[in-house]
Amino acid sequence: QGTGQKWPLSAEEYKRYGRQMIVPSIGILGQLRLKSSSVLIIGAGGLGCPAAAYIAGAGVGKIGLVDGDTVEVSNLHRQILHSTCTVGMRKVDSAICFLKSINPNATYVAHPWHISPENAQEIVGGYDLVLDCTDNPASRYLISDACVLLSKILISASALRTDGQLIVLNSPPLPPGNVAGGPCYRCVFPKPPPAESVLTCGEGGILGPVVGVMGVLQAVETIEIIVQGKITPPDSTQIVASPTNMVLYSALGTPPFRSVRLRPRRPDCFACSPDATLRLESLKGGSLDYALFCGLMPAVNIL
Amino acid sequence: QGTGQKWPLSAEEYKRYGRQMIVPSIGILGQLRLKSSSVLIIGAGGLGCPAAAYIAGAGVGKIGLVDGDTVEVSNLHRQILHSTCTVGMRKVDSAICFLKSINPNATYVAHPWHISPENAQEIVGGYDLVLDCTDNPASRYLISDACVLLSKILISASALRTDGQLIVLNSPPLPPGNVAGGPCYRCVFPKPPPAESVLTCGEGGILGPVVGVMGVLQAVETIEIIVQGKITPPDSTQIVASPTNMVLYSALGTPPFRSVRLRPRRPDCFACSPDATLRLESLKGGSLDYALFCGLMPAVNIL
Amino acid sequence: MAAEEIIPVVVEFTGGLEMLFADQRKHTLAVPAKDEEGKPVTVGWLVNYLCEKVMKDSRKEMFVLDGHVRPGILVLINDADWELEGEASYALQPKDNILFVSTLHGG
Amino acid sequence: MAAEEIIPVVVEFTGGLEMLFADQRKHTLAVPAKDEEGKPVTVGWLVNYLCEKVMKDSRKEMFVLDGHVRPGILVLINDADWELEGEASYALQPKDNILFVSTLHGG
Ligand SMILES: [Zn+2]
Ligand SMILES: [Zn+2]
Repeated sequence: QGTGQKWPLSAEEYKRYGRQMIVPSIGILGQLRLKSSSVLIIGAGGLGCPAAAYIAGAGVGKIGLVDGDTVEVSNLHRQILHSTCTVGMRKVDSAICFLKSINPNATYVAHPWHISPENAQEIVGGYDLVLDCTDNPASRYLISDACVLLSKILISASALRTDGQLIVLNSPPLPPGNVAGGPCYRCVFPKPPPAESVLTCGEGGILGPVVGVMGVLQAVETIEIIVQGKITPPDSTQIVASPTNMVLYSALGTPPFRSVRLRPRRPDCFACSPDATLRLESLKGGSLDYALFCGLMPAVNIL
Repeated sequence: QGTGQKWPLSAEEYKRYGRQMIVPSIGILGQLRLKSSSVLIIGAGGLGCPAAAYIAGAGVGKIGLVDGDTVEVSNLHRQILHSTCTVGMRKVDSAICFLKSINPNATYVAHPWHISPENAQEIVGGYDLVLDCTDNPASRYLISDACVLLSKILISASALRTDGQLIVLNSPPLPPGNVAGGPCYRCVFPKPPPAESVLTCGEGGILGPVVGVMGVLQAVETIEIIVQGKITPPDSTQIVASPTNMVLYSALGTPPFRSVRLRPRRPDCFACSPDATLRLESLKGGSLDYALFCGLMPAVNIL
Repeated sequence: MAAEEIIPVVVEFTGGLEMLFADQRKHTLAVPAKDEEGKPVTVGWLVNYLCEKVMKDSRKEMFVLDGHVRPGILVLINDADWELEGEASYALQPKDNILFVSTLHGG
Repeated sequence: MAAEEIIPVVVEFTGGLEMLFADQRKHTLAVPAKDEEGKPVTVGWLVNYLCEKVMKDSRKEMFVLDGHVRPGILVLINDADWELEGEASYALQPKDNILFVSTLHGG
């Protein structure tokens, strides 16, 4: 548009994305929205790997990956972007190497460290939409706070053993204090669970495709949100808040899937309510200790 | 057991599969069952790719892939085992190359042709369990017939646009005529749909992660069935047939997932009823024309 | 009987069938409790009603063929295959959910 | 009233909570309609009942902490967050489905 180009996409792009562009809910407009959008995937593990593969495949223009870990053999059964020969490599590098082979058209950005109160604003601020693919409560509260402060939709998933959970938070991504915005992680879980009740995949175990299903579902939500033009906070006067749902998956359950309806923004939420005192400065200044809040020690290693 | 080995798995295997072995429903017994089992994946496309990745990751001992196609650019947004540099390569070879990098411990078998009435018995007969990851009705009826005749559980999935479907057929895999066996594809769909009502992903379009979710769900079912020891047809006198469910997925639906209860084996089923006249010889002898049955021409290219 | 009795039912379409029904997946309908002959209305009656009164698409044969729901469409009554419930002869009950699913073949 | 009135409810656990309840995800219970003081029983009453009568695991603090459902557990009444329904004070109705979900953190 305005550049004098006859076709908005290259011939290679028409070929590559043709099968998805003819889906009525996508179309050429949806494909262009995907191309001009940027997505941040925090965690390049069991959730982040499959989510990234399909988000890259779909033609998102810029994809950032945040992870400070290196690939281990015990990751391979579920973290499908990594392979036996990338064991020992930084996860973000191993993942981006693979993503480039799937789709060289995107820009990939490696953030080879864990998300922390100090770096959250700078990293999250550079993207349109955020996926929480991490594995501990401290990160989840931090990422949610950053998304509220920076008005980003947050697609949050988690899994353990044969169960998985998915929620789209802060959607629509209206500023704190606007009751028509979607609830944040603190609205749903105002208090962190006691540390002794929290199991990681290393402790509780995880079935590879169970976390895989949740990661791929995050990719579906990402694409739908982008093609529907929902990443830009809309004119808030026109918004009717629609209920936020959580998808519960139990591989051994009958039925395996269930959707439940969550509450709207909490009127006294620490992060997103009219009275919220959370500020970007308090994040960056280190006055919030997420690890301590979640009862975890040592603080630095967890975030 | 009996071989004098102290540990049934190698140190590398304990490391690689540790996270899944500590899941209560898997354990060491489940891991050994996975290792000693063989799985056939028919179709190395949008369903077969993610299914194969997680089945290989989980430690299944032998994995066969059936596909006569070569990789095209239009596949890449959803067929995550293939990459820009394997365009033009046979899909089975491209996929196996990737699977070996995820997990070199398994035996991978390439069947670089489409499934046909002539080759179905030989191919399917070599595996414990079958995944239907194909994309047309003629193949689906053929694969179901072969699984009924050879007493294999069939995990069948399909997807189009933003919808997906999953059924586990012929489970338990009892011989034709045994009413306690699970229904086959013909029990659920005795007549094929009119050819003009059938859309392929090329015609109707497909959202990559939607078919991805269905393929990963096939992997979950595969692992659960193997670890629960269900691939061996049990003593049929002890069986109480449990209802067969179909999982319906609509990415745009509220709720996105729904489980519906299907009928048991059909008393007059062409393939699995006491009066069924279907035989392995009739398959191999070419007396069944699946393409014609499904109203499709030309016959040979479709299967 | 003073007023004609009405049965509220929910009809849903998926697997692409919704495209034949104005792209709407869920239809909340109020159908008469009795047919023209005074008999309780059945799912078979509902299929005809949908085809004649609700469906705007002209491709009727994509939904009904030779007087029956076309092959490749599953009919679920309250999430169970209608063959478990008496098929077309099942008499509609208030609040029933009738789901029509077109089988998918892509992969 | 001759016989004590009974309310049938279904209680479900997921996200690992089922491990505290004999590894059973779904419990079909019949609870008295009134509590000791003759008031209609609430979800709050049910939580106590589950903790004292149904749960065999000794780690009560994994379910109830300081008299409340522990942080990190969502309570759903008929698939809606109980905070939409009055939380612990919600009075149980026959056939209610009460779901307890432990939040997962793995990824
Ligand atoms: Zn909030
Ligand atoms: Zn059959």
